Amino acid sequence: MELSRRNFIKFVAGGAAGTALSPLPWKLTDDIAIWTQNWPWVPDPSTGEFTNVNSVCNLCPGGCGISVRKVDTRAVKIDGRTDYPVNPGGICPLGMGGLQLLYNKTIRYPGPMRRIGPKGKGEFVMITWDEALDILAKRISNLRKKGMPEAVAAVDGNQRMSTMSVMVERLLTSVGSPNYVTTPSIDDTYLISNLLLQGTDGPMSYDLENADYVLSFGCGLLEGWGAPGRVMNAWGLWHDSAGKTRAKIVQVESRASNTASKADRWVASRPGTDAALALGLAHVIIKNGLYNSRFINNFSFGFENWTSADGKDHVGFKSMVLDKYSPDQVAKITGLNPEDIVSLAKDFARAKAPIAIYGKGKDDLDGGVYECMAVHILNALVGNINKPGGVLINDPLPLSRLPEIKQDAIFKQGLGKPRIDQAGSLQYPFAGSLINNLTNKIIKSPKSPVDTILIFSANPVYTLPDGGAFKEALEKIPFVISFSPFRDETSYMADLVLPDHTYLEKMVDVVWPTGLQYPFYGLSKPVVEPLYNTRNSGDVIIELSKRIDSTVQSAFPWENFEGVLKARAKGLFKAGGLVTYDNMNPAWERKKYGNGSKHNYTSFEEMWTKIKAGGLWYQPVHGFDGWEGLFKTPDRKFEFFSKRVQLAVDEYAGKTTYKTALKNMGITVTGDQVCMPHYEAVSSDVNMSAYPLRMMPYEMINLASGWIPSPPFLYKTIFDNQLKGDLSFAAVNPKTATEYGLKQGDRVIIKSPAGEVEAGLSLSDGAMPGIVYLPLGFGHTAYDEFLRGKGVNPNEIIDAEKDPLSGHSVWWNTHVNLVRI
Amino acid sequence: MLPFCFEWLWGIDHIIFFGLLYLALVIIGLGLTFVGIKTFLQVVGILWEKDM
Amino acid sequence: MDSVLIPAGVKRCSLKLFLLWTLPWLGLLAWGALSAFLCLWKGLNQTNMTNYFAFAVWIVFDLSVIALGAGAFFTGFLTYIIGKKELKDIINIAVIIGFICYSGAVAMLGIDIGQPIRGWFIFWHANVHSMLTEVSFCITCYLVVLIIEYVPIILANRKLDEVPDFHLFGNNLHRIMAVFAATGVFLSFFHQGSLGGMYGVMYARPFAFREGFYVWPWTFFLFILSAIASGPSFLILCTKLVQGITRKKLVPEKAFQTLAKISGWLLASYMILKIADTLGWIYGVIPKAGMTFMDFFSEGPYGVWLLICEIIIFGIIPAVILLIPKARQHQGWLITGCLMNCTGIVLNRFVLTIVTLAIPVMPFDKFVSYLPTWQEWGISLALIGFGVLVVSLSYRYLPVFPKEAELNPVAE
Amino acid sequence: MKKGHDQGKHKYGMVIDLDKCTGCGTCMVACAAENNVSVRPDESDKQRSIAWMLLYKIDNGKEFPDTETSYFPRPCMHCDDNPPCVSVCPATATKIDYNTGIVSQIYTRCIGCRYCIAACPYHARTFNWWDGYFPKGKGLDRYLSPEVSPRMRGVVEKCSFCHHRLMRAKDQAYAEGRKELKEGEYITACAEACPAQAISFGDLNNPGHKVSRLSKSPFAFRILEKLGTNPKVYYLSTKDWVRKMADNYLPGEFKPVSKASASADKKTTLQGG
Repeated sequence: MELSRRNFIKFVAGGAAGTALSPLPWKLTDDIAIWTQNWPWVPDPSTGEFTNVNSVCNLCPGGCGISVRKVDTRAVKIDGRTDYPVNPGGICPLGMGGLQLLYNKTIRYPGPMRRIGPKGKGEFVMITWDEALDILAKRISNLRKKGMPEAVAAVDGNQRMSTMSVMVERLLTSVGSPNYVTTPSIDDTYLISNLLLQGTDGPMSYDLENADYVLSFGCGLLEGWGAPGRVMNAWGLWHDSAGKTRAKIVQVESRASNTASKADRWVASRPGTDAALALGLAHVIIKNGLYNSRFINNFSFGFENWTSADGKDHVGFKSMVLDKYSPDQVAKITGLNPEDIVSLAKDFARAKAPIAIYGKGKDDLDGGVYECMAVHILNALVGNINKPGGVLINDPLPLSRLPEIKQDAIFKQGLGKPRIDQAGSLQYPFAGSLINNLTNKIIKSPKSPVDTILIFSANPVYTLPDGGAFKEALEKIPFVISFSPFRDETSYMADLVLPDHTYLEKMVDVVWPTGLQYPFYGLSKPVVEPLYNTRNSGDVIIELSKRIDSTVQSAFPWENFEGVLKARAKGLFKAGGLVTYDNMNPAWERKKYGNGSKHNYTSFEEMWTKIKAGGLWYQPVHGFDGWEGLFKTPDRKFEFFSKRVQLAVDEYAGKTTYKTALKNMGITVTGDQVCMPHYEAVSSDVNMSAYPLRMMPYEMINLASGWIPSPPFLYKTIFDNQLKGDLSFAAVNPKTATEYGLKQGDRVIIKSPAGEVEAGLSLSDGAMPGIVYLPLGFGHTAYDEFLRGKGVNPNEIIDAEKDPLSGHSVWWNTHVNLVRI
Repeated sequence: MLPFCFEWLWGIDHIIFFGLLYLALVIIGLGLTFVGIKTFLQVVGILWEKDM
Repeated sequence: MDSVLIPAGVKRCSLKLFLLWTLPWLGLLAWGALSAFLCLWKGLNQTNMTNYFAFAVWIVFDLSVIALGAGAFFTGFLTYIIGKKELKDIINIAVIIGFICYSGAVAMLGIDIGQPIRGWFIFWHANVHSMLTEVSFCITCYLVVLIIEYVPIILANRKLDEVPDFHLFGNNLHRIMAVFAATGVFLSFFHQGSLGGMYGVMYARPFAFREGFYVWPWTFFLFILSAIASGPSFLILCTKLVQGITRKKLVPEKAFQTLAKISGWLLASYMILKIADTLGWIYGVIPKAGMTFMDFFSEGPYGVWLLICEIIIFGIIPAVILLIPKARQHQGWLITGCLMNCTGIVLNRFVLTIVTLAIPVMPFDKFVSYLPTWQEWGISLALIGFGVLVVSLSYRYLPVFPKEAELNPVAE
Repeated sequence: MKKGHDQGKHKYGMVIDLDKCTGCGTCMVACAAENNVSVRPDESDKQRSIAWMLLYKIDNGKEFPDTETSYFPRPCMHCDDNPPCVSVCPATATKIDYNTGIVSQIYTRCIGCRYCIAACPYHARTFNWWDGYFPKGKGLDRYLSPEVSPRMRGVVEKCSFCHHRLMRAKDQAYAEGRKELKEGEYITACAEACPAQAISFGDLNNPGHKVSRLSKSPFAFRILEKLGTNPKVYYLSTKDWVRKMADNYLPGEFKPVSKASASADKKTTLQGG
């Protein structure tokens, strides 16, 4: 007994000592420590050979050059290209996050899909491309057989003039439907005002880099306006203390956006009064004789009072402005001080290279035509058109036209029918397409006039500022086809999804980024092999045409999309341009043609290979400075008084009465003013006492609000007074908040005639009193856990008016009320 | 911690720090061993008369 | 039925009652165990700690219990090295409390770090310039010492004591206890100090930063002093508590008085230095950082009142109470004094951890607030449950209080 | 014990021109993409989300329409000589290399005690409260770069001045038989990505480099300079209110840089609303 216990104790003690001294415990401790350093659930990226593939980003029409770093077949990083004219080096946050769009499986369609669940639920089954194309082709050819090809419609989100958009329009035309509509873009506004003032059909070309005074009317220069890579680079140049004299930047905007805050001068005028302000500045400039008389006298029309052929006297722009837009009158409209308007006008007119630019935030949406014209007039007054740092006049990119389409009976009959959206009609003579009209027509009519709608590179259900009307329309349209590669809100409504490649998997062109001042053509190339069973929509259209019928097929004689790209690029070869870029030699530096425009190719094929390799074709900014034969208006002059408008109004008036014509066109003034840029107060029949405040959506460079979803990376850059958890915040001025007894962080319902959304309240002195600012880009109902249900989408409550003359939607002026929860 | 571990520096700070540390450990260790051995010897009855 | 284990000549409550008493504390332990499991399994996202509040309630608890646990080494020091006989009657409970505080603290630290399994890197890849390294080394070593000091007490259990080997071992251990005590004192001094140093060296955090002597900022010495000032008070409180619960006199009053007196003197001297340090900080460190004293309290719930509480209400007042013999002989005042003393020290540790981290340094940075999750509370409170259980068990089965039998003769 | 840096060969640093900075956040995204920083479904909890490069938005506190905002892009300051975080790390998991000035963080060594986070006044260090978010089958792990090891839960991470890019550049130079790097061969991802060229990166010890010129500009300053952390990240701004934001000043202590700056600083806003 004694012994055994003692032995037992000895044994225990010895055992303990033994293990402690043995390496075992130490080895184990070490091993599990090593295990924590290689946890199986911590990803371990495979390595391999590193390569860089040059391409072009086309997440927006900006067309920045990108260089994608690859490890074997994986793309691991996107960087900006320094050997690219648009964006020397940098890119925007969206482009930087692109790989998350490519590789996030849960937001992409792995192949063609047929809907099985109810519309909007996003329940699909995968089918083969054969089935998918057959279903669609049958549907279209049946409509053609039935003699109602116009029941086919398409919504196209591709950039204007890009080969994809040409293909889509061509498909519709060849099928015989006039109902090709595009998603809104400022480019429409630019095109119209250029046409009316200058008679030119080229893109708006702002020579920003060479300007020394930039007067921006609402352009979100730092919010993603134009080509972000290019504009932000310009911003760097303007503020480079080492470089040339710093340019002065003036921002006209109601909210302290990044642009307004970072500008040298922030002009906080009431939203929608840009035209008044511009004309007020014109008033001062004219009154003080600060305008360029050489330009005015020799190259403009309608400045002074004039008498028309029929002997009628007409008021000139000068007398209109002097009479109606004195600083005091304008001050009343804009809420600014008269003195400030005067000083602003003088600063502008006295600058060496001043430029007045017009926009609305990112320019993903329309602007006002009269506003745009009024702003552009300022450039005319100081004669800064086709001059360094001014507005340049360019022809459209010299791309070859595609061969004429063979016309058959169905074709003629279909195209004979009026567009459902009335674009180009007497009422909307200048509009190219009016998607809101289409929507309303479909909603209003008992049976949808559209039977089959094809949606390309667009997510209108989410992006259209129409209070959710487009979604309602889709509910009514019998057959909806989406070509989106992403599981977005619109494709959730689709009966058939024919997923496109993402931008890193396909070859597609970028045609003249918005606002760029020199001819530019970018060509992206596949950076990685397509990850899933998707197809380039261009190829799909060609394949589809084959299956519809021979007439339609005859419109697409190419075997693939690249064939079409090449066919159009022929024109570039004729025009001759550079296909390589040396960043010592910026494309915007004018060198009297000296800019090495001697190109380094001899045959088209050679040029094409080089374009494919470098992803770019451009002509350096043209150096000539002269106004001879620039303008293509009826009388070859810059028209302060637009004869085109006059004709249009008269024609329409001929059909009805002058009054109703103006009324339907949304014009409140009469007489000669109608044909001149003037200020139109936003009309609205909303009961102001019920909706005393106004809601303006605002855009951010670091949040995608277009059809491309935000890469999750971007949410790291969003501040927690913009999004917290699932609550997005409306920015409101503290004064306004106290008026309504609201305080920082309150949850509120924002009510408009079109609906209501819930948001948090974030007090900000950067917000104009009386206005509620809601961020665009939140409130997705599709995609995955990163985006779904985060915040609200202001578009849902936007109740848009119509812009005079163009009929575009006025999306930035919704009357709302705040209710605390 | 030990001279053959790569953080080890023959710097004054290391020597002081670890010097004191090891000193403490040694004292504790020796103390325990002493008590252990003493007890053992007492138990088996050699040396030390059991004082209890 | 467990009577065989109960020390001879003393009375204990029935086993049933005892088990009943342990229930709530076991409950706390269970809560703590669950929390610990979650934190280890899912990670520290189970807490409300953030990149602003990198240290939180756990560290406050750690610092506090370690300060209060200082009673152990200091009483040991007084008993074995200075040779204050009367403290022999209280040294056991002192050791036990020390053991509880330190083992608890070490356990909490184990959960507090993001990679517990790599905890030993502190030793293996030690960075000798880090106060935290010093802390870890000393605490671990001192915990060993405490165990060594605790062992004889356990071996003195009636049943174990029957085993001659144990008996001998315990005795022998007890004989050279002075050696261990001395080592313990050395170790404790250093880790108490380096705990304070941890904050004093953060020179980019003006709220915590202090000038100092050689590598040691003043907080190093202040922490030692405040620990040994509050330790004895805590010891008094705990013992009084045990006496209250057991409704017995377990320790002669003399022991309490000695401790109280010492505690008082130390607290007084600590206060003088603390005030000097605070002034030096206000007129030295803060202006150098471009701030004024009041800047720290411009936002958030923490205000000057914290300092006033810490220094005047829970510093000077208890010092005075404990220094006046008449006052400390009065039970009520004695308890109050000790209580306030301990509160003051806990407050000090709280301010140095939480407030330091809560106050933004960059002018454009913002004040963020923090509230612990139930997991954090669980682990913190488990420490208390653990403590009560250990004391209860020790009291029931071990001759913790040598004088108990004599003070409470069991009526036959 | 306290080693100075001056004997160091290179001293890589950054200069950020706040007049050029547009607050677009590309630097943050570029950084996260370059360094395999995990993105969680909810990134709105800013106290817990991980960002090596972080944008701070500041404003001049004036009322509409005189209010003005600006941004502070904040990478790790890579404090020189004796960084507050390095000396406190118990496990030597973070070090400063005196030949480059780069303050490194060894994730596999870090035990997650977060002492360094407490010691850093810039909040440049963030803790991995969760495991990285790369759900199986989602495919997001496909863009991870093998040059930067993804972090595990429970460790601290921070900006490394894209140390792997230095390695890359060195290899390149070595392959071309060069010992020294040319200016611009090694720059951080944020500097490369900035669309406004607001961020310059280079060797502060090399007078030829842009950064060492800019860092001596009268408009140059650093955040919390007074604390003696000696950051290697400089900022430029002609606006006094912005410069004043960068450090704590006793009343009357702040000195506007110069008349020139004062005029450049004057921003006029026209009354509206």
